Amino acid sequence: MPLEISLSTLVQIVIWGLINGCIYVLLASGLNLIFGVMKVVNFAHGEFMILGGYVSYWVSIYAGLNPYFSIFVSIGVIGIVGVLTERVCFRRVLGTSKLNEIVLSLGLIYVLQNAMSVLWTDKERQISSPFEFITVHFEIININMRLDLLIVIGVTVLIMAGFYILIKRTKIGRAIRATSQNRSAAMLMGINVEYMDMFSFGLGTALAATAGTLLAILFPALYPQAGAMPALKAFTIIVLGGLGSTIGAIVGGLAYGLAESSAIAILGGTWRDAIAFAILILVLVIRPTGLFGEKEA
Amino acid sequence: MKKRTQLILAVAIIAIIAVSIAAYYYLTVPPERTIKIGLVASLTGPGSAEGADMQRAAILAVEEINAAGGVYVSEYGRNLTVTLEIGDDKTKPADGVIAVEELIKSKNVDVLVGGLSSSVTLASQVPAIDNNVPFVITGASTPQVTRRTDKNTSYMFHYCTIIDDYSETIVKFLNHTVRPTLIDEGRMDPERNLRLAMLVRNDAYGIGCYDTTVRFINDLGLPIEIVEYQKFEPGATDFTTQLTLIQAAKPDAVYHAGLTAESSNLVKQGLQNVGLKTIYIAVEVCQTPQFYEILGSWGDYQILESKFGSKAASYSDAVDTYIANYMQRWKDAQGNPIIPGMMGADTYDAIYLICKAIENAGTLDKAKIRDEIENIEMDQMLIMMKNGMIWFDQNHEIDPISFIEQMTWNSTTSQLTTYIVYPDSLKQRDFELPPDYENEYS
Amino acid sequence: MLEVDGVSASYGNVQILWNVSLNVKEGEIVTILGPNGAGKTTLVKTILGLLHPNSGSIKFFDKRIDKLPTYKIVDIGIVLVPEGREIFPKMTVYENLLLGAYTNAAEKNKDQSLETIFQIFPVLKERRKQLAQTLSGGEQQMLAIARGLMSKPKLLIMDEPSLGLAPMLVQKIFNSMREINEKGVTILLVEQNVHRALEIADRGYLLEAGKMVLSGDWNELLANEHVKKAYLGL
Amino acid sequence: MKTISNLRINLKVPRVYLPVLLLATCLPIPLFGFSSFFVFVLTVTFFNISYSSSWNLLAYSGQASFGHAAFLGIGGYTTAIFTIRTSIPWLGLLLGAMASAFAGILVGLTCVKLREWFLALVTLGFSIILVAFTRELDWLTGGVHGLAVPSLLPSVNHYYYGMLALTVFSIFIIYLILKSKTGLAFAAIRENELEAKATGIDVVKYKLLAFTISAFLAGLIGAFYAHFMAYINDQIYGLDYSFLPIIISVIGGIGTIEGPIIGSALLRFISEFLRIIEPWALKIDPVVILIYDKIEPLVMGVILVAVIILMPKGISPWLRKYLMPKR
Repeated sequence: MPLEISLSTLVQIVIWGLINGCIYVLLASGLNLIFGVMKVVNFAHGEFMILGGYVSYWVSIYAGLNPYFSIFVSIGVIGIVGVLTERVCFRRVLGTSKLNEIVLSLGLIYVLQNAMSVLWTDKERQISSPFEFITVHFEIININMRLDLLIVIGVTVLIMAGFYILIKRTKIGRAIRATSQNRSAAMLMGINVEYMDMFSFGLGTALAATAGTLLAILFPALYPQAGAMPALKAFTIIVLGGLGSTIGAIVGGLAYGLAESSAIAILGGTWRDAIAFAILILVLVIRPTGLFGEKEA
Repeated sequence: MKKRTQLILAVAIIAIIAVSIAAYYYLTVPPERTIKIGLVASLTGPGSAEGADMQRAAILAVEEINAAGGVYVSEYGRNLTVTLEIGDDKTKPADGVIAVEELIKSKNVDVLVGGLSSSVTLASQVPAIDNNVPFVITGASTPQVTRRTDKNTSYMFHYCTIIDDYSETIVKFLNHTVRPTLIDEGRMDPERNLRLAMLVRNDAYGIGCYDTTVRFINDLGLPIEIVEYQKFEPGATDFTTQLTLIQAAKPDAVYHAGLTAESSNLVKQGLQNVGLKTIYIAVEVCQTPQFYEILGSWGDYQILESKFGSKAASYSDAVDTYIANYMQRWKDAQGNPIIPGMMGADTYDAIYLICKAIENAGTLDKAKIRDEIENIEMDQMLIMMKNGMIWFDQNHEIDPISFIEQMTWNSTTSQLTTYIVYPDSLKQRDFELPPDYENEYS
Repeated sequence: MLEVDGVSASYGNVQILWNVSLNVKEGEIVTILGPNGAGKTTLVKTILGLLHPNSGSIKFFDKRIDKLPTYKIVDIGIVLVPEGREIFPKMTVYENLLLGAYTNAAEKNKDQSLETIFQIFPVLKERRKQLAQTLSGGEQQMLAIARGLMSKPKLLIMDEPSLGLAPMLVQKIFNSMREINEKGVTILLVEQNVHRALEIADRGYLLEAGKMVLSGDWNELLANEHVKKAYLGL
Repeated sequence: MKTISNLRINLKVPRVYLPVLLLATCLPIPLFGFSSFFVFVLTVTFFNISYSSSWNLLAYSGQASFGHAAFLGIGGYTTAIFTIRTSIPWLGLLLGAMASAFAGILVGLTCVKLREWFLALVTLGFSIILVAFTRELDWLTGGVHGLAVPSLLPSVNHYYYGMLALTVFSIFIIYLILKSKTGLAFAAIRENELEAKATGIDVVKYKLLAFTISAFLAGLIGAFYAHFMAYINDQIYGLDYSFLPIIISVIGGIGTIEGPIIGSALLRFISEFLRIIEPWALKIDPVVILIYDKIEPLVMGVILVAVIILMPKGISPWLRKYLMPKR
């Protein structure tokens, strides 16, 4: 069956892969930023994503705001939630032991997931977009595409460009990179590294919030448990793409989106979740530090 | 010294809680004998929409029965009231077992009713089997619940359409109605088979739907072929890749088997994201308010197999009364009436039939109740039966009529309504192809 | 300007410094000598607030700084060029230098500082667009010193700047140190290389096993028997 | 011989009386005519204790598995498949434990060189991959239909004693290991792997050993649990089962014998307390039933976060200070 796939089908599968990839890029970039600066793996990252989706959902319903603009509200709210989480939870266990940090994020998964369930039940929701009924036709490959798909890709590109500029071109971006490359040297430069922790955590969760909003516009994927798996996959992506590498997270996210949709197409839906981990284990068996990871001193 | 006080306090609190928990289990004796019916439903997890409907229907049935004076049980020489105990299986097997254990052993129920997801029910029925508690299963569609061979299922009854029924009705409808319509409208070569694609939930229910479809097509020798078969994981929200592959196979119709949220979303995504403009056929599990709500105008012209038409124009007086009572009793947070679903209708019937059986038995002895359920004969209620009577066959299954509804979008009320288009005996309207329907002639 | 008074410090349960005192006056080059593991690096870390003392006080221009976080200490004008250089490997030379001018005061003068620094270390100007990790060891050391100078420090502390460098480069770096001092920057130099350190220093301290055992002018130290025996091999 | 002499020494120590007291309380419970649901619930608690203990042993060697459910499930599926096909009772338990131990060696081999978070991901990934295989290999595992597991024992009271025995057995084994040289090596590796290597400890060997024993115990417990629940499907590999022992052990006290007991007891307290007040809660607002089951994990999550922040070593050291006189 996969052998006789026509061009338009192939193109469509690639597009689904890229669109899912966009979500993974946003999620992985945020996770990567937090890991780079704090050397903490926040397994609860996906819950911030879903929380961000909920914020946009309620804002678009109660304030009647276009969901693409409610992303900004979501970024702000989740950014602050992220900052508070760092301040109240992560800062206190930072450096005590890796296990504590990992289990703390596990605890946050439980708290956030179930708090969302208690507040909004497990019902699956989808943010309705004003462009819901508009489709665009591409003559050359003869496919119809929902306009929202194109907008989502566009928004992701814009946000990632903004993120890239912030990291590469601004003073605070430099400070963030300095902190992630050499924490004690960064302190000696006069950088307040605790502030950088807070800022990167907030920025990382804000990126997750945009991922959550875009996801909820495309799919009815807004329910409290929906974030757990994507966050784990995002982590495998940054392991493969090189912990701390901004480009690695982008390329890895897109590549993984493609891998996942091809896995569904070729192997079947059962393998959707398994494929990420299969790749991860294979890679780690060969290179215990990750595909592009560096040996630690 | 202060810390020691803290500790003593903590230990004291823990001890008090421990003692009270133990005492609770030790001392709880029911104050007065009532008929205790235990409802097993998924109130949380992926099956919560259907579970909530079962709960509402069960409460309604119990309230009606009690309002009418309860059930006369000759052993007690008086009418007993019915109390409903609810156990949440959380749509997970292990939690289902715990819920049923609790209903049987802690709440001391006389009879069980409910059970939604097939795989959950296969697990949660085990304590009922082991403790010889009659269990009228109203949700799980796998025939295994009464036909499994590893356990004695003599206390299990299946008041529900089974997967075989879904598929039988659907393939017959495809052959009897859809294929001729396509040929009449010049949409397909009369010489070729009808091209059917299937997209099912990767669990006992979904895969069962596929297996039985294949079986019926072969057994009945129908000119239908399955051109694409895709699965999705329970709880999935993104069906685009599977739908794209289905689109590539150029089907005339898509038969999809999922729970409410999955099915409605996959139809929406097929039309909206993928642009697969075809006929989508859902099965009766989706007969819930949420299904219509999510679909909205995307549901226009789409198909639902069912045996309880909550939105269809009146086809049975009992159903009309039930819908009116239900909507009177249940309103959502905004005060709008909630529309009943199919699983609730099953459960509602089942509670009446259980009470009838208890009345016949004249006792609350579980074995006697079981015998009376096995031999029950009463008029059909909400679910229409092939011979108009409720009775169980040798497999402890019923023989219901299921039908096909087509949805239409009413843009003035912004609501979906449905009409029965198959079988002819119940037909309210003719089946129509969607205006933007696309397929290949040859 | 810097007064360290009776400082004790420890890592976890292990005490490293015992009642250490020293002072540095404006315009001086002061050196702290001592063998490996004497606690020199711990001492500078304590001054910079990377480690907080158990007891004793550290004053800078008569203000207590021993409870301040590192970034505030940097802000008031103490800069450390750390041992092992500790540059940011995946950033360009230019970005590294900009980070040196991170504090607000330094940022205002960053163009002027850059000019001065490129005068002292012309090689950095050539390589300013390269990633720092591609520089040679000596160039990295220069970058570390230059980066320290970017923040217009009042006091520049250098921890083992000559470690692992070829003698030629060491000479170059010590020359630049004098140049920096002449531009009005006070220098506290931590060194194992007693000879060279005392060549440029006004005064020196000798730290052994976490205790200050000796202090004095460069000529006094050079004349000391213990120093002669243990460090100069005479 | 060594074990016996160990025992005799320990009898002199007061701390031995607490476990004995605990055991003495647990033994007669089914005889006292408690509702059999209470017995059932306690059996589940014993399962929690023993399963968490097996995880805790692995954590004691510095390796935190995030997919421990893999071992539970392998044990369960092995015994289910074996018992269904051959109708030989009991042997499946051992086979399940051995299959799981074998899987433990395999996973351990992949994991010995990995950092904490990689290890967490690989173990988690292993259980997720198992889900896919279980669903696909339906000729063997029953696929999505799951398997009905034949009963080993006639009643819940029997299972109660079975699970209790298994729990005592696991804890005793773990106790012996922790008191032995092996336990010392585990602790050394956890504290500092490089230093441990430097002092001549064969790190790879001991890490693998920890994986094997832990997986063996988890497999054994999973096998018995499958018979107890009488049904198994791929949800046994789910995140719920993987995270359960982590939560219990961390709250109770990671790397301690009593940690899982304390954690499980706390979980049970909360759970039963909520179950008992449920009717009252529903009287106040019937809508509560839709979210009621989320309150328990929410409370556990909050406790977990609070414990990590406020007492990173768990409740156990705090209790120990008062309850267990120092030797």
